[in-house]
Formats: sequence, structure tokens, C-alpha cells
Amino acid sequence: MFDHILSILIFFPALAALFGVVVDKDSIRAYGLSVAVVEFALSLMLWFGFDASVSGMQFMEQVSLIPAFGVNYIVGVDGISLFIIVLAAFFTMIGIASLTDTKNVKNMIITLLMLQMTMAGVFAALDAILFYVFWELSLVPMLYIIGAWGGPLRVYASIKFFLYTFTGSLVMLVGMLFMAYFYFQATGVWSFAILDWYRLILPQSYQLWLFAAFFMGFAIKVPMFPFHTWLPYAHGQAPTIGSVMLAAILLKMGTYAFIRFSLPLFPDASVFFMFPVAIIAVIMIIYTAMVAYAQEDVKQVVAYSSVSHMGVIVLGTFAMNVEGISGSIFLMIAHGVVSGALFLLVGVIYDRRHTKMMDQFGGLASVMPRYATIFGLMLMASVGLPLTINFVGEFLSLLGFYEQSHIITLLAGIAIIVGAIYMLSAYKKMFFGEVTREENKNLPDVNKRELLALIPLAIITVWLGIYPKPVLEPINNSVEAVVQLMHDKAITPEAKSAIPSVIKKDETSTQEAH
Amino acid sequence: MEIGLSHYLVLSTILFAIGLVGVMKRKNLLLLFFSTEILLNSVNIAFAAISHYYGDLTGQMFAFFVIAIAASEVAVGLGLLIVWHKRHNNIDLDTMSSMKG
Amino acid sequence: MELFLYTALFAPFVGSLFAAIFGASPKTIIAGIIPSILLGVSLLSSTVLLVHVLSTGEAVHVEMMTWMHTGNLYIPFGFLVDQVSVTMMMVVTVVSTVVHVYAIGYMSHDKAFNRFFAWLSAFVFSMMILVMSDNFAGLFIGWEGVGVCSWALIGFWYHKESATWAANEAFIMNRIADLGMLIGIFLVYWNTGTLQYHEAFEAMKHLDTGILTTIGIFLFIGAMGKSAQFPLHTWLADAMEGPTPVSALIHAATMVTAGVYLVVRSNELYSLIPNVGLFIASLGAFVAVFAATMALVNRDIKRVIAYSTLSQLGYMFAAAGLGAYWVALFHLMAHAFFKALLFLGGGNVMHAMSDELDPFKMGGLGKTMKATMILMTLASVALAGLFPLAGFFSKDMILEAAFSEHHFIIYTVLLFTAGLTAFYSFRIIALIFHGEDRHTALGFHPHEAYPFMIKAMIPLAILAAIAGFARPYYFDMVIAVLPETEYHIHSAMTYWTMTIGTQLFVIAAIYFAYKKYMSSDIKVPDGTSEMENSFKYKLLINQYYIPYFYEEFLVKPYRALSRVFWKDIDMKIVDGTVDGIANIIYNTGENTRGMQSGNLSTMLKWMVAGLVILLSLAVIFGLTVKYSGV
Amino acid sequence: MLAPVNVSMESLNLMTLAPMLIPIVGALLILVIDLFKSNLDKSLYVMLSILFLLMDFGVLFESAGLFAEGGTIMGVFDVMLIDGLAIIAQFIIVGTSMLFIPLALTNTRFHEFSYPEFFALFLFMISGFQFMVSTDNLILVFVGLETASLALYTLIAMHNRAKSFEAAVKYFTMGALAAGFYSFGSMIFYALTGSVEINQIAAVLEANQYADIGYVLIAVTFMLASFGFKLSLVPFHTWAPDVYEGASAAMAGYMSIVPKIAAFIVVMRLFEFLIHSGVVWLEVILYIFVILTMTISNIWALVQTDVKRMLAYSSISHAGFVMSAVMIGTTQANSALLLYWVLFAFTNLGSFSMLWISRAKNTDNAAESDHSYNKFAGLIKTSPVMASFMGLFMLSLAGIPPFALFWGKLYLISSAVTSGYTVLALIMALNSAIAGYYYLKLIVYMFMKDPVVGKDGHVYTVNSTLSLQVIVGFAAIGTIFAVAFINPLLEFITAFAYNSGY
Repeated sequence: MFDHILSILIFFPALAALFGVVVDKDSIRAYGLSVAVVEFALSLMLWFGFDASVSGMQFMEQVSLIPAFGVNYIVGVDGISLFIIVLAAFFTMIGIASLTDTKNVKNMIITLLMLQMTMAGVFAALDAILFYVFWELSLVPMLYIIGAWGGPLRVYASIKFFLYTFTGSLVMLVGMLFMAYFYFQATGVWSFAILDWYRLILPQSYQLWLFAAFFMGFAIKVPMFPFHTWLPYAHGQAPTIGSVMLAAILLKMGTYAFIRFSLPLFPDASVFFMFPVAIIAVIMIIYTAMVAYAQEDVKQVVAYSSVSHMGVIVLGTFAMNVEGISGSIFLMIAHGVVSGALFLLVGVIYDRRHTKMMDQFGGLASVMPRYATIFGLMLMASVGLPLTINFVGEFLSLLGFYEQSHIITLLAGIAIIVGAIYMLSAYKKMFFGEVTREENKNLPDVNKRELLALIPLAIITVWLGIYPKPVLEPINNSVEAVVQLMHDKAITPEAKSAIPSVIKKDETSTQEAH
Repeated sequence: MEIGLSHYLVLSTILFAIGLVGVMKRKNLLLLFFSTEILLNSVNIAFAAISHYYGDLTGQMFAFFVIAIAASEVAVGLGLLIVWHKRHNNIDLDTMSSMKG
Repeated sequence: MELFLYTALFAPFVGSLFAAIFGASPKTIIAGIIPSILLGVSLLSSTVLLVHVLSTGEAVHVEMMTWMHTGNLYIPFGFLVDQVSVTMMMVVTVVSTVVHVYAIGYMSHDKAFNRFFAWLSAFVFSMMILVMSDNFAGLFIGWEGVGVCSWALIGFWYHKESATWAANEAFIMNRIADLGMLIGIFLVYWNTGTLQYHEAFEAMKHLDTGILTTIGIFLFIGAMGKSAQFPLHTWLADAMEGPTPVSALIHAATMVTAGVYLVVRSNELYSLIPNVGLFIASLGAFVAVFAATMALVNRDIKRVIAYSTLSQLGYMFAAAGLGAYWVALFHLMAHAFFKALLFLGGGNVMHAMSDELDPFKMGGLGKTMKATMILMTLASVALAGLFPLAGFFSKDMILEAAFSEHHFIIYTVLLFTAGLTAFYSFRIIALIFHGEDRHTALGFHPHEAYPFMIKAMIPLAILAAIAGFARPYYFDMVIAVLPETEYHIHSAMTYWTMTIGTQLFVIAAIYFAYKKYMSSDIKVPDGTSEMENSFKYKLLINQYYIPYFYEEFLVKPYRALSRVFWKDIDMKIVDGTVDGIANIIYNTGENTRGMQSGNLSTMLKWMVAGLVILLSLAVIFGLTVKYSGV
Repeated sequence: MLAPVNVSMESLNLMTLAPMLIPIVGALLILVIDLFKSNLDKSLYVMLSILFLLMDFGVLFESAGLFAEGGTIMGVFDVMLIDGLAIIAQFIIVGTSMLFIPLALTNTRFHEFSYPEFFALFLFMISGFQFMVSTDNLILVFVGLETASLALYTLIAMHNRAKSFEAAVKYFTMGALAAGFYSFGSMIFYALTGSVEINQIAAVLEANQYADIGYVLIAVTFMLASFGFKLSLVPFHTWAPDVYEGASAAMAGYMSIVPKIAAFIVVMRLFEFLIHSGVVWLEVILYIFVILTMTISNIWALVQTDVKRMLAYSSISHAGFVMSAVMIGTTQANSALLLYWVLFAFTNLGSFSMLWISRAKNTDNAAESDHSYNKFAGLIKTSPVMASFMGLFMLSLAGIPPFALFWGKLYLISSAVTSGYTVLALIMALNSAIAGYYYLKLIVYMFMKDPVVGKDGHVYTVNSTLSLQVIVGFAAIGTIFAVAFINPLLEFITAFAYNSGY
């Protein structure tokens, strides 16, 4: 069972989606939910079967696809990818569970299951082409979700989303082909296996170009300033479930890819580009937070806040030390949970009022106290309150980058201020004040189905905020391996010094112990 | 003045150019077909001349094939032309633009 | 002892959860009683710990579990009860127990009674974490936790625009400072490799002064936010929008003193960098007088008390900055008691006057509210620093410390402030309780608060009265962890002159206040009197125009800039570029599709043209090759 | 006195002719059957054609086996050249034809399929293409080319609608011009080298070190113009959209694949030796051609309102894309070209078949064209299976992994990367992105809009019969599971191309 659990995780939902075509449309919801529950249970099994003390890849599977060209089906997880896979399965589950009554619910559920396949695939893939396959394929269900169930501008938004990401990834694909070619030149064998690539040490000039090529793909996906403008449209137009998936999982692909590809493959280039990237990250943090503050639509606030938070994640990633990278991975999960929850919450009010404009609300706290409470919790998590899940990630990310640059971290730290500004003012507009509009006076509070999705998220938010160890420990071990790899691979002295060696510190500490 | 290979080639080129101009200028489908015949036949002259020059039969063979192909082209072309004329009562090129863009 | 420690810490949390269960339901008296009882339990446990620490002199230190562990970073949930933290615990639990009991009465008519207690207890829990943590990260948890609770409690009456505005202002302004604090924590980590107080302070001894100064400054920025020091002070006065028990507990006794606690806790750091200490002291002295001046004219009881709090915090920082950490802590404790008492008294008045806060509209309330009058007067006397109440002992020590450290400017400022303090305190006492009855005409029918509320205030009154005498014992206790700085003025003559002089000065100020505000021709100001139109008055009543400045030069530009970023930069430039590229491509197609005219002649021309172009290129290339020196 | 002709049958190696003869025999047989009994059902002819093509396919396997053992086979006075390229190309030609011919079995009765001549011409055309690819004699190329083309013009015209005639006339006229170019180009080569065999031309030019480079370039120019027409390279592409629109969808799909692969093979034979001998001019010109063709046709495809026309432009773009392989000229690039074309065949077979299935006998007067985008609006609601298939083919065309065409793109871009054409690789990538838009546009119409015509969905499947469904299913399976057969295919193609010296 454990030998093929990853393949099962990837292809089970896809198969289930195909079978789902036959299922009657009145029963499809139950069908989808049971598939998603099974999938989530499988992902939990993966977690429990995972040996946290091992830093390398686990549950590896390998099947040749195109050996002549070095393309293989290789999957495996380490601490970096494990939790995002679990999170993806989790969100698919609660996404389907809390799905509101929409038209064509059957198509929606089939699409969601397909999406789940691609998400599991991206994070499990250990072959660049396989990774690319899932990476691109994930665009398709999302395109459909936004385009078919979205708001008035849905077609524009979905095409923009698709083409923008597609363009970036094609540039990345060229980069991958170059990488494979360099590997071929060095070894005489074609290979797209990431673990093979890790062993390849490239001259710095090559690294710089390849880094840039990969960066295009990742940066648009993240999305990093100035490539972020597809995101507000996508979120603004997408149905709730689409936004949730997009924010919680799909955006993480970009930052995950930075850690999986850019850092270990191009350590020198990563150090070279550290400051430019960090400056972009700071712009993302402050600029988009300000843009978020100016929004009139609460969903856009959350959308822009995602960009802002992704800035912190990118910053943590480029801290190049264990603290920062672990923090950024943790923040990916945290942001997934919190932004997912926030989008669900926005969906709750949208279902009731069919508007997302904040000036349409006001005083909701007295009408919908439970809703206000959960929203408040998620809001506090979003602004990085300690003992909520976000804080751990944000703290570690910023802490990590502080070693590289004080000033940039200081600027990035403004996140905690500007984040509070837009979030609190949005909350104030929606929940505080008198209930002025007649239609708001009798809004029903969150119902059971919505609670079913929100309560688990709230629990995770607090649980991992207080006790992040079960997640942080496996992440830490894998990240240590990555950082060590980067340190060993680095060829320029700047990179050597910027990337700390994990082992060396351990040695000195053991020496001290003696 | 002895007439050498180059003269034939120049003649061929001139004829070809005339054919090209005809192809561009003619609006009548039938005359257009004439122009394409001129193109092909100009090449035939050159082939024959070169073949003679090299003392090699290949060129003449090519010329024969070109003639054959030209003939069958005319057959097909005229067939199309007749059908077109039946339907539209003209063979003006400018009327053939129902598809564009 | 661990059991007591956990009890002291988690009892408020349990209370908070208990009240939260009833959060959405209508008022349930039990939601107020149970948290109060649990706080009492917490108080008892704290007392046990106090006794333990007093008797053995040993700190209690536990490590509950790991919080974060990655790379070299290791942060546990560790708790430390030593002489400093136990002081704070006592202050927190005493005041909060009193406030809880008081609030059962004060909030009894409020719909959201249950929610109030949930938040109030949550606040106590956060505060306990703040003071009990054994590392900076834990401190930060509490730090932010109290921030959130304060936000929720200031904005408790969320239907009021002013309340929610004040709540957000408080939170955001605190966040600004928290950033400094966070940076300070990062600095501590990267320079010492740990966040545990003990190890970090140990390692700091070997660090460069420059780095230490930076650490000290950034940590102090954090303290400035929570303790509302200039220029981050404006939120405190606005925070008075919250219910009065909140003001008493959070914005007078406990949370705002967290900054002082941080400086005291980091005394080992600040002892190494006296320059920063001097800055802190100067800022403290400045804030003391600055806030006191604003209190002079304000026409809102709670705001006056808030400015007074601000001013007293200035005193504490002055003491801490001068190295008299234990004095600062002592003043913190004393101040907590009498200031909470003052606020609760103010709450009674507010209740009696149907939430009217303008003392000019009151007058002669002493007749109906005798108990409140006595309690508030007592608190004001303590605040003014008259012998033998608590304020005398603590404030006097600060003056002595300033004097004996030869910081005469600070001394003079603080002394002057003491006079101002006495004046504004008794200005409102006089306006509220004495003089003509001005409220009946305005339709108010005041009544005394519930007896149990008065009774709840008694412990504070007692403490405010006698706490000062505990100074020698207290000194003996805290010197185990704080620097042993005793301040003795060299000659007894000077000492007595100073002490008695100060007392006389204060009494004169009180007399002046009474004389001025008990007269019968006090009227409700209507903006016409000469004084109200004077520049000085306007400056003070508008808080030196600082809120105006913030609004005009920070908030509005931020809002405008945000809008520009969104509408102009994001939508037009960034997104416009993306759409522009797409449109250019698309429009190129639209505009050139005419080339595909569908005309056969044109098509043939295209073909020939292509051939000709190729031919000319071929000829050019051929000629180039031929004549390029082959 | 002429010497007696003394040629042994052995050296003639008539076996090399077998693959071309089989369809010719088939075509003749069909004509003969019609002589004896007319008005037979089209299904008979379809099946006969398939049978002969199958036989052809089998013989090709035989040739492939021979090639694998003994290398290139020459025959018939060394005019026939059966090398790896020829074999692969014939596989593609015959295989694709086999898949396209059943499209004649429509539900609606179309005029052209009632004539047995249609099928005879079809088979003649196939043998013409086969001749084209299995020789390096310019005469035979010409003969093959014209045989096939003339048959093709007729086939298009047989669709018997005003637009079809217009398309046929346009195609024919331009084809005649291209034939003129071709013969003129051949003439110059002949004049320069005294030979019409490509390998001898190469040898002679090599021997005199390209002394007459100017004339060589002129010859190349004419050849480029001629094949540019066949391959629809900008600016010789103008016929393509009109002809695709005028022809039936099945025929258009066929045209997008088979004639082009034949032309590609000839182009490879003709140009690659020049590129390898360092004719920079040709490389530059091809570079320009590739980029122009890819980009311009993409941009025009963006603004189309008719799906078939859009697919026409898309085919032009794909041809330009693949043309880069000829320019790069490495074994990897050439294999990529062939691989790409196989995968492209599957995808285009699918997408054009889908159009064919939805093709009504008479165009609704209200609709502006047979296959306007609007016709497909809301397809997911009326006919979800159709929509899913069509969407699948569009995604494949757009190069979304793991569908067939992605792998072709991957390998082709990789060959550009490997040969150091970084900028080209990037332009190819970006063009794929632009192309994404118009494929998506159809998906948007199908999946995200509300239906405007025929709410019952019947209109989309008027032509549907079992055989058409099988073909579409086959194409879909080939498109989805491409990854499963790419490795053997790639190894086969690479080995054959490499052993033929390409």
C-alpha cells in the first residue's frame, strides 16, 4: 500500500472523476464528498507513514515514460511537499463539503476532483517534465471553474489567468530544456529527474540565465509584483470554491517551486538575485497591502492580501537559511489555511447578499455573531497574531531574512502594520457600526454546512499556531538537507558565505559538548 | 552571332518574367492559365538548352514531364473553369473573394 | 509550585473560554461570576507563588512544551516566576479580580455581557503570558494577545463609530511599535543565538555596544507603543471609548505598563547602554509633563484620567531609564492600584450620569454618591503623591532618583509635573463632586452604584492607601533580580527640604484647583469664554494638534496613496501594460487581416512579391560574397 | 548505334515501387468496379480503400525491416530512394489517410462520396505523395507532387459548393505558379550541376566549393517559394485559410497533415545539405520564415470568427513551428519534426473530425459560416461529450501537457535549445502562448457561454456515425495517452532518421 500511495493519491481522484460522469447529478455531491474523504484519508495515511526523521525523499516511485529523452514518472515526498499535499486533499474535501448549490454541480465536482489530481501531482512530482505536466494541467480545471461559474467578467478573468500563467511557464519550460541539455552535456544522458539535476553544478553565468527563466514561470504563478494583476481578476470573478483552491493551494506552487528548483539548482544565482527578489518581495508586501486597503470589494481585499503574504513567503524562501525557508514553507501552509478560510467566509456573505461590496454591509457583528467571530479569528490569523498559524511562518520567514539584510526585513516587517490596517478597516466596514441596510437586518448566521468547513479550519489555525511541531519538524529536516546541498554546491564565495552550512554548525556544537 | 546557352537562358528568364507579370496582372482566369503555361514552357526551353549543353538527356526528360504535367494541369484547370463559368457566368478573378480575413 | 504556576496562568483562560461558550447568547450572570471566581483562584495561586518567592528567594521556572524549533532556533513555552514577574502577576490578578467583580455590576445592563467577560478574561490570560514568559517570543505572544483583547474591548460597543475607530487606531499604532519589538527580537536572536532571557542577557555581556544600543532602541520602540509614549500616545486617550472597567484594567493598571515591564525585564541590557537609558528617562519626563498639560483642560473625565496615566507612565520610564528599575516597578504597582480605583470611581460617575463624561455638566454629585466621592478622592490623593498614600512613596523615590543621579532637568520637570498632577486630579474631583449642582438642570438623575461594586473597590482603596509602606520589604525582595540601587540624598537637610517642599507644592496645587473649580460661577463652557479662545487652551484641548497632524499628514495621504496605487498604478500601469501587450497583438491581427483579402490576384502578387524579395536578398548576399575579398 | 539496353531485374529492385503501386492498383480497381456496376454504396469504396492502404502499410513494414537490416535501398535506375525518412513519411501518409478515409461514412449524404472517382483520386493522391518522399530525383518529386496536387484540387472541388470551387480554383492557380517556381528552380540546379539528383547536386556543389553561390541561392529561392507555398509559409500561405474554409472539414484536416509532411521531407532532403555546408543565407532566411510564419499566422488566427479558418491559421503556425527543425537540421530536430507531425496528425484528425461531425448539409442562412464560434457556444450543456473531446483537442493543439502535441513541442524546442538557438526557443515558447488564446477562445465558447443554436444538441452530431465516433475516439486516445507510445516512436524515428543521414 505505502509503496504506491503517491500514485494512488494522484490518480484516484482522476479515476473517480471519470466514473463520476456516470453518477446521477442528484447524488454527485455525496459521491464527490466520499471520494474527497477517501483522498484525504489517503493523504493522512501518507502523513502517518512518513518518517519525519528522514530528510530525503520518501515513497519514491519510478516508471520510465520516455527513456530516450530522459522523461520519467518519478514521484516522492519530503517534508517540504508532504503538508501541501495533505492540505490540498483537505481543501478539496471541505471545498466539496461546503459547496453551495450552484448550477451544473456535477461538472463542478468532476472538475474539482481533476484539480485535486493535478495538485497532488505537482507537489509529488520529482521529474521536471512530470512537474510541468501537472503544473500546466492544473490551469485547465481552474480555467473552467472561473470561466463557467464566475462573475460578470469571468471570461476575461479566466483567460487572463490561463494565458498569463501559461506564458510564464513556457519560458520556464525552455529553462528546463536547457537544464536537461546541460545535464546531458555533463553526463551524456538525458534526464529530467530533479534529484539528478541536484547533483549538477553549473557555472554561475548559466545559473543566472536559468534562474531568470524559471523565475518567469514561478513569479507569475506566485504571483510576484509586477506579474500579479491576473490574481485580483481571477479571485474577483471566481466562485468561492475557485478562490479557495486558488489561494490555498495553487499559488503555493510557485513558492514551492522556488524551493524545489531555483534554490538547490542555482544556489549561486539565488544568492546573486537575492536582493532583487527581496526588493520585489518588499514591494509586494507594502504596495499590495496598500492596494488592498483601497479596495471596495471585500474579496479583493483578501485577494490582494494574498499577494502581500506571498511576498513574505518569497522573502523567507530567499533567506537561504533553515529558519527562513522552514518559515516560508510553514507560511505556505498557514496562508493556505487562512486565506482559504477567508475566501470561504467571503463566500458565506456573498451567498446571502450576492454582493461583495463592503459599503453594502456594516454592523454584521450583531446580525451574524458567529460569522463575525470566525471572521475575526481568521482576520487575526491573517494579520499574524501569535498563537495562530500565520505567525509561526511569518515570524520565521522574517527572522530568517534578517540574517541577510536588516533594512529589507525592517521594510518587510511593515507587513504587520499595513496588514493590520487593511484587514481591520475591512472588518470595521463590514461588521462594525449600526446595521443600516434593511436587507442586512435578518441575515441568517452561518449554517451547519458552512460550519463544517470553517470549524476545522479554525481548529487548525489555532492548533498549528500553538503546536507547530508536527509540521515544522519534518519541514525542518528536509530544509536542512536542502540548505546543506545548496551550501555544498555553491561555487562563488558570496554564495558560500550567504548560505550557512548546517553540518558545520552541528559539528561545532558537538565539539563544544565534548 | 552564335546563339549560345546563355541566350537560351536569358530567353527563358524573360519568358518566365513575362509569365510572372501575366500571373499578377491578368484578371481573367483563362488568361491566367495561359500565363502559367508560359511559365512552365519558359522552363522547358531552358531545360532543353541545358540538356543539349551537357549532352545529357535528363533535362529533356524533365522537359517532357513538365509538358505532361502542364497538359494535365490544363485539363484540371479548364474543368474547374468550366464549372465556375457555369455557376457564375464569368471567369473574373475579382468575383472570387467570398472568403477572406 | 508548578501547579500553582499553571493555575495562575490558565485559570483566566478557562474563565474566558467559559464565558465565550455563552458568547452569542443573551446575558447570563454566570458568565460573569465564573470568570471572576477563576480569577480569584488565579490571584490565590499568585499569592502562593509570591509567598514562595518571598520565603525562598528562588524563582519558579517551568518549560511546558516546545513551540518552534527549526534550524538553530528553539523557542519553548517556558514560564518564569521570579521577583519581577510575581510582582506583575500580583498587580494583574488583584486589579483584574476587582475589575471583574466590579464589571458584573457595571455591565449588568449590557446585551453583550457574556462577550465582555470572555474578552476580559482573555486579556488577563494574555497579560499573564506576557509577564510570566521566560523568553522574548513568549513575551511577544502576550504582547500581541493583550493588543487584540484591547482592540476587542475598546471596540466593544462596535456600533459606535468612534469606538471602532479608536480600537483600530490602538491596534495599528501598537503594531507600528510591535515591528520595532520584532526587529529587536530578531537582533537578539541573530546576535545571541537564543531568545531565552537568561541566556540572551548572559550573551549580551560580550556583545559590542553598538549592537546592544540597536537592540535596546528597537525593544524600547516596542515598549513605546504599548505604553503609549510620545509619539505613539494618541491611541490611549481615544481608547477611553471602551467600557470603563476596560479602561481601569487595561489602559491604566496593566497593559500600558507592559512597556515598563519590558524595560525592567531587560534591565541587564539597559544597564549596559546608559545612553539609551538616559534617552528613555528624558522621553519619560517629557511625556510626563506633556500628558499632564493636556489633562489640565480636558472636559472628559476618562480622558483626563487617561492623560494622567500617560503622565505616570512617563514617570515610570524616567525611573527605569535612570537605572532605578525597582523604583519603576514599584511605582507601576502603586499606580495600578490607585489608577484603577480612580477609573472605577469614574465608572460609577458615568453610570450615574447616563454615560455623560463632561465634569462641567455635573457638580455637587458628592451628595448622592458619597462612597464614590471618598474612593475617588482617596485615589486622587494617592495620585497626587501626598503622604502617607502609595503615590507618595513611589513618586518620591523617582524624584529622589533623578535628583541623586544629578539629572536636574528631569527632576525639575517631574517635580513640576507632580504639581500639575495634583491640579488636574482635583480639578475633576471638584467639578464632579463639589460646587453647584449643574446636572439636575440638564435632566440627569444620578444614583449611587450597586453596593457590591463599591465593596469590590475597597481592596484597591486599601492597597492604594497602604501599599507605600511595603517599600522596604519590596526592595529586599526584588534586588535579587534587579540592580540594587538605593537613592539617598546626601544630606538630611536637602532630603527633608525636598520632601516637604514637594508636599507643599502639591497641596498648593490642590488648593488652587479646589478654589478655582468649586466656585459657584462655573458654567458649562459654551466656547465663548476668553480662555477657551486663547491659543494655549486650543493647543491643549486639541492635544497639541498631534491627532490632527496624524490625520492630515499620515492617514489621509496613506488613504490617497493607496487609492493611487490601486487605480492608477495597479490598474492602469501594471495591468495596463499586460492588457496593452495583449491588445497590441490582437489589434495587429485586426488591422492586418485585411491583407488576406481573399482576392486571388492579390494572393498571387503576394507570392511573386515573396519570391522577388527572396531573390533580391539572394542577389545582395551573392554579390556581397563575390566582392567581399574572396 | 545505340547500345542494347541491358538491365537486370535485380538492379531495378522493383520492390521499391510496391508501396506506391498498391494504391494505384486499388484506385484502378475501384474504377473498374464502377464500370461493371455503378451506384454502389460508398461504404464499399471506403472499405476497399482501407484494405489497400492496409496492404500498403504492411508493405511499408517490410521496407522498414529491409532498411533496418541493410540501410538505404535504391531502385529503378536509382531513381527510387527508400531511406528512413521515406519510410517514416510514408507511414505517416498512409496511416493518416487510413484514418481520414472513414470520415466519408457520414450520416448526411454528401455529393462527393457517391462518386467512386473520389476514392480513386484519393488513392492516386496517396501514391503521388509516396513518390514524392521516396526519391531524391527532382523529376520524380515533381511528378509525385503534381499527381497528388492535381488529385487534391479535384477532391476539394468535388465537395460541390460555391466556396469549394473558389477554394479549388485559388489553390489550383497558386499551385500552378508554384509548379512554375519549382521547375525554374530545378532548372537552375540542373544548369549549375548537370544533375537532378539531390545527392549529386550536393556532391557537385561541394566539389566546386560553392563557387556559384549566387546562382545556388537563386535556385534555392525558387525552391523555397515553391515549397513555401506547399508548406504555407508566410507570405506564400494565402491560399490556406480560404482552401480550408472551402474544403470539407475532413479534407481540410487531411490537407493540414499529409501534403505538408511530403513537402517537409523534400525540403529536408533539399535544404539540409545546404545548411550543413554552411550556407548562412539560407539559415537566416529560414529563420525569418519560421518566425514570420509562426507569429503572423498566430496573430491572424486570433481574430478569426470561424473555427475552421482559425484551425487553418493554426495549421500554418504549426507548420512554421516545425519548419524550424529543418533550419536547425540536427538529427534531434529532424526526429522532432517527424514526431511532431505524427502527434499533430492525431490531434488534427480529432479536431477536424469534430468539425466534420457537426457539419450540416446546408449552411443555415443566418450563420455567417459553417463552423462559426457561436455555433459551439454552450456546447458543454447541450452535448457534453462533444465539448469534452473538442476541448481536449484544443488543449492538445495549445500544447498543454500531457496531451499529444505537448511532447512534440517539448522535443522540438529541446532540439532548438540543444543547438544553441535560445532566442528561437523563446520565440517558439511565446508563440505557443499567443496561440493559447485562440484555442482557449473555442473552449470559452463551448464551456462558458450559453447555447445560441440547437438547444437539443442534435445539430452538433448530425453527421455522427459509428465509424466517425471510432475515429474521434481513436484520435482522443492517441492524444491523451500519447506519452505511452512516444518512447518507441521516438526511438524508431530517431534510428531511421539517423541511419538515413538526417
